[in-house]
Amino acid sequence: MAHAVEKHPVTGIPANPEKATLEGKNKYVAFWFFLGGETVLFASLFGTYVGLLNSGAPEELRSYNIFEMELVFIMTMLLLTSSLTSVLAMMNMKANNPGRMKLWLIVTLLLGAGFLGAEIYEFIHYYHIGHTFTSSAFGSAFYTLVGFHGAHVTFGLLWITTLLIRNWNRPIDVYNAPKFYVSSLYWHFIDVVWVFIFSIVYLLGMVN
Amino acid sequence: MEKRVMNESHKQLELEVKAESKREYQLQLISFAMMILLTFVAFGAVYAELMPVWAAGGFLIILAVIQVFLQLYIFMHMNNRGNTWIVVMMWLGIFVAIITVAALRLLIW
Amino acid sequence: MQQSRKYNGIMDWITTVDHKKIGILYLFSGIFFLLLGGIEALLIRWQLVKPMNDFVSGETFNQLITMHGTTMIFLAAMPMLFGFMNAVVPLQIGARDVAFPFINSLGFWLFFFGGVMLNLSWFFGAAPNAGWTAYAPLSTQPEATGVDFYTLGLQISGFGSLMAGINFLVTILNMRAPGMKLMRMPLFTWTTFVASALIVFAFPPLTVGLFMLMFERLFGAAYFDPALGGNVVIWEHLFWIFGHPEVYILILPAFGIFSEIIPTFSRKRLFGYTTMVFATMLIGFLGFMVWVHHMFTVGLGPVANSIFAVATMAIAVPTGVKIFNWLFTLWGGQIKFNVAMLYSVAFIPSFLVGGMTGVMLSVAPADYQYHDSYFVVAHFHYVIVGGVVYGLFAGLYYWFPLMFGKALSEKLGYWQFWLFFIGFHLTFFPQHFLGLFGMPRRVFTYLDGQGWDTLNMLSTIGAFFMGVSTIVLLIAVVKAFLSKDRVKPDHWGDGRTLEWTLPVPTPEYNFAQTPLVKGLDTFWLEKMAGNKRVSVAEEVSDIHMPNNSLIPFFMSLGLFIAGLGAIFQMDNTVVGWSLIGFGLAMTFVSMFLRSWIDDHGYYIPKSQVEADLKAIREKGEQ
Amino acid sequence: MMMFAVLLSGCGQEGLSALKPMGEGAELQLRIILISLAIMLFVLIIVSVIYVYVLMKFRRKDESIPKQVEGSSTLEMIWTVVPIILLIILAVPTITTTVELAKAKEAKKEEEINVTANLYWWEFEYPEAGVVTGQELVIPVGKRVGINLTSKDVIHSFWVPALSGKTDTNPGLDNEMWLHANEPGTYYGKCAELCGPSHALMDFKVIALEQEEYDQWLADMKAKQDENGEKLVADNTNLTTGEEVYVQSCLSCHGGGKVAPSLTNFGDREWLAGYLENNEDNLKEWIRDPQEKKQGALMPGFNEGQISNEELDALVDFLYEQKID
Ligand code: HEA
Ligand code: HEA
Ligand SMILES: [Cu+2]
Repeated sequence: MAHAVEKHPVTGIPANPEKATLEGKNKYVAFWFFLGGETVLFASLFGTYVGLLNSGAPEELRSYNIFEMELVFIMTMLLLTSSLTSVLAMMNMKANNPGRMKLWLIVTLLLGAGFLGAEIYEFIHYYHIGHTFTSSAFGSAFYTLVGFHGAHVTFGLLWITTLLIRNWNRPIDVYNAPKFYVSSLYWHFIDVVWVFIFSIVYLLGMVN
Repeated sequence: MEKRVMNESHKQLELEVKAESKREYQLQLISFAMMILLTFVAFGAVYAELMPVWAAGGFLIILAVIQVFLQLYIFMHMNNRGNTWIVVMMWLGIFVAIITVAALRLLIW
Repeated sequence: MQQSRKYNGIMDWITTVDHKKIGILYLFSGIFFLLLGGIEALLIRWQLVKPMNDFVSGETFNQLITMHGTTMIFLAAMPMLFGFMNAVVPLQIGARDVAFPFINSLGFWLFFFGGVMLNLSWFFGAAPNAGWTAYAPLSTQPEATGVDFYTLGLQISGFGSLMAGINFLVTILNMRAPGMKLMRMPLFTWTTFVASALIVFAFPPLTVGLFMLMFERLFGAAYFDPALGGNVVIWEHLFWIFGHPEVYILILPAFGIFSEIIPTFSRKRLFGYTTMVFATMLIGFLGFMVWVHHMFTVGLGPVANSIFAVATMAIAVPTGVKIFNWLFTLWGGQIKFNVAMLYSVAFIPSFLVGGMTGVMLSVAPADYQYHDSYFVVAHFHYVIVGGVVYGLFAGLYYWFPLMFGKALSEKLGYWQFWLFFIGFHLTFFPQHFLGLFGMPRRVFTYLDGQGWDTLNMLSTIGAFFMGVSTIVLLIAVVKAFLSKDRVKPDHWGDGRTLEWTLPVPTPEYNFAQTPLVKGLDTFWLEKMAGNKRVSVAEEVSDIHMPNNSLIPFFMSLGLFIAGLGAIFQMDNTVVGWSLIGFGLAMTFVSMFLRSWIDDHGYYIPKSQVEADLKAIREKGEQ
Repeated sequence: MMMFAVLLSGCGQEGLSALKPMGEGAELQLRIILISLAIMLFVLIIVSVIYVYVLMKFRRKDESIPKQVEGSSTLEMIWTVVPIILLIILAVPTITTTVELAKAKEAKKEEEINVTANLYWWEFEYPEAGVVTGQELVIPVGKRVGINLTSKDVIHSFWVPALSGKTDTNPGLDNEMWLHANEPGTYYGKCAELCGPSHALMDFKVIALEQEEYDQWLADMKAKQDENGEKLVADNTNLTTGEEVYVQSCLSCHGGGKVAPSLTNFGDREWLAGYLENNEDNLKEWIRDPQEKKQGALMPGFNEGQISNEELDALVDFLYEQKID
């Protein structure tokens, strides 16, 4: 497989190492299709959420009384920036700069971990004021949607960490580039979902 | 002599690669700046209570949609050459997603 | 270069990543579940043979129908179709394997353990009893513990289906032999492609719905609990947004099978190939816009009902195009009636009746009468049995020689066909009238004197005809395995597509040399041009192969154990949560190992391939 | 089409079959069933003719290779356009009928009844008159009666095939429909959504009365329920044995808006528990062990320790006295 691939004279690896081999291309396409499915998955969660918005919750536990803008804004910035750093990592991967790729990936991980920490803090806060998974249909729908997203973030962190450790001492090649690349697609998708979460769940929820 | 030509053309290539990657870099940065901007507008509008309630939904969703397309098309390069089927499948996914949300919003009383 | 990792015997089957073997695994697991679901059907029919029968209780009856429907759809029909897709599609497109052999194996084991999980419920006190549709809040009643097995079993096997779907999509897009343009692909490959796309979009709503049902049952969430602001219609939407495309996931590959068999035994190319392809896509697309026709009586209002009624009717158009194209493929052909062809020909009128009752159901105001009555039961068995099951049987007779190197007895096959054909119509035709005479479905019994007795009796007799027919089929399969007659390549002599160019048994790398495809039905074209062999696109060379792996088995087993744990934590928290922890750990460690250990596969050396080729040619087989 | 109408309506049980409509709703529905059936038969005949011809004519006779036909755009055009036309013909009455059947609001102005489904029994409330009854829905003939539907527990579905198609009763949500009967009579009703082990036994009856009789019935019911509330017993002093048992054992559950059906007119009812003949033996067996007759029923059984045989006799007598005429 690898022998058929033409290397770029400057970078020393193929121009698009993530899809230079058939295996890589398969992975790339398959992962996009998977994201197509994930789109519908999150749509189902969003649909349920908007269907049950504030349903069954007492006035003081309704969206416009519990959501706080500051925290959501910080979380949004963290995740949005991590999407950019993930792009930078991939650009460095294509340019065959393993060092800088790793650096940007670590930054991505840190930002993601910060996001996750903030989310956990947020959930604990809600728990204390009585907005829980079982307190109302609204609570169930909220935690399911946002929690599914949080679970995706967690999985993404674990995945990228594993990739980093495994390939720490290896050069970038057509075998590991697709792995890095699809994990970064995954990470962007997490951000895509978050954009809708902050717009529809939080901001719209605050508008009353 | 030959070697020098080789070197020359290699340098040329290197320059091209650099320029290309710079263009790419700028594109990504610009789109990031736009995302940040859109986010600020969304948060700001809600914070300052600039919109009437009925218009908020549409407005926020439009901003979100623009931002998401920046992600998909620029950060994720969905539109790359050879990605026809990827684009088709993503759009079908978006289509199913829209009718799903619409149904769960409109058809449950 | 790495060495190949090989196992023998049962370990070979557990670790295999060869699509041909995985196809066989799917096929036989599917047949096994078909028998289970069939036995459940016979018990259902036996209970209904006469009014006020007390063969089983209402509770047991509800478990029987739920398990019958769920088993048949998820564990029999879909897996058997996956079996044929695996066995045939890579061969039809001239590929050496699917795009993701490892994922392929994982998909199978997830399905398998999901199926086992679902059926374990019989041994743990109670099977799910809320219908295959599991409407909340019936399904969220605390005492309906069987539903836990439903949510987790379907969840696990659903992941398997999603993986299989993505795998086929990528295989078909990326793995085609040179010259195999999209519009030269055999129809079975096309329908597999579209059905796979439907899987990718239809299963996520089910996944979400099942998660919600599970969270509500096990962890006290309240999506469907009106007391806490929940809404019971949400589950119905999620289920049917999945459920309607699901029926096309079943029927489209069956259409594909008929589109292979009918041209083959008419010796004519498929009439209107291009429209057939577009009709398939259109059916798939429209399939996402009609789910509310299962919910006409829910009370969504006249506007929603009218829109979805008309959208539903629209599907009749592309389906009709297909029916007529098949008829005109037969027109002017040289029709040979073997068993595979008999099933294909019998399919047309049977499915037509089912499709027509489908359009009648789509008339919303009329559906207020039909809904949840035996008329619906009649409709969907006409399309599912008369369409999907006929397709599976046809495919079985048609591809059995390819998959196993032996042929099923045609003589037994005729018996099997006629018994099934008669039994099928006898069972389900009277049910149309039962529905119109006011008999609701899912009733465990009925009072005397409502005018339903004779028709129910006929229906039960018919079911037993099908039972006998199934036994004949089993005999035919066993007989074929015991027989010593091996078949030659192109067993039917009329083969048109690439799978028939291969030697039997097919070597693990399928094609010694990747074929060069020259048009639609390339094998037929070559035959007509007087060539014995299809052209090839490459020299003989080393062939790269994936390694067998135990990881998929353990990944699935882990989820299975965690699922059981989730169910048990209701009764015994400690045992339950330790099982959850242990199972998830097994899955995650397996996933971790998969990404940690590099697996580059191995190469079959050129010399080996050449030797195989020589041996085959000496036998004069190719 | 006429022939088929005759053929079909020849079958099925009077008062139950959707093919023998006894009210406007079912008539509208049968009409559109027949329209769609006619279109389907037209298609069936065309396909059958081609099918039979092809199978007779083109059996394999020799080993020759037939002409490989690619397709025909004319033909394919025909079998795309003709079905579209047929479906448009079908879609128009579909929409108009859907709209007609949805006119519950107007009907409600005339007459309004609330239907509440419960695990295996039905409650019918006449909000105007303030009357509650169970298992047997009494309606006036000759006009559309507006019906509100909901459920107390799981989803059920309200179906009276001879009068009209079904509408689901969803817990936590309200639905509406209208019901119309041409003539006085008894019509069979079914629960049409799986609701548990005794789903099959959740039958009810619709009794259509002439307007005057209906008014009379309603007035009598009202009188009785007004006078005694839902208690059936005047006061707590001087109770007969039957009354006493009733007050002790039954009252906490039975009655309008409670968890079990009102018994105000129990003695008039032809059926017990919706599907059994309403006689003493059945009633006694029912009180002793309801689950035996309806698996999953919520009513507890009363053994001899709780209600002795004599008390049971008295209770049964008392219950059969509960009549309104
Ligand atoms: C393989 C499975 C399969 C297939 C292919 C279909 C095909 C169709 N189905 Fe069916 N359906 C089911 C499986 C299937 N269905 C199941 C399992 C249920 C019940 C689930 C449950 O509740 O448990 C169900 C229920 C169901 C309902 C809900 C009934 C109810 O519960 O009240 C409806 C309503 O519209 C419906 C409609 C249709 C239609 C219009 C088609 C169409 O696709 C049919 C199209 C085909 C034709 C029409 C024939 C050929 C066409 C021509 C020759 C052209 C000319 C024709 C005309 C102009 C009419 N189906
Ligand atoms: C792929 C789908 C599929 C298939 C193939 C079938 C096949 C059959 N179905 Fe099923 N059916 C459904 C899907 C399917 N069904 C669904 C989804 C429901 C709805 C469930 C619900 O309401 O939730 C349903 C409901 C359903 C009902 C209605 C129950 C009710 O509402 O109360 C009935 C009743 O007659 C029925 C009958 C049959 C019969 C007689 C067959 C026959 O065709 C079966 C023929 C097969 C056999 C008879 C096998 C015999 C096996 C042997 C003889 C074993 C030999 C033994 C060994 C050697 C081990 N089915
Ligand atoms: Cu459907």
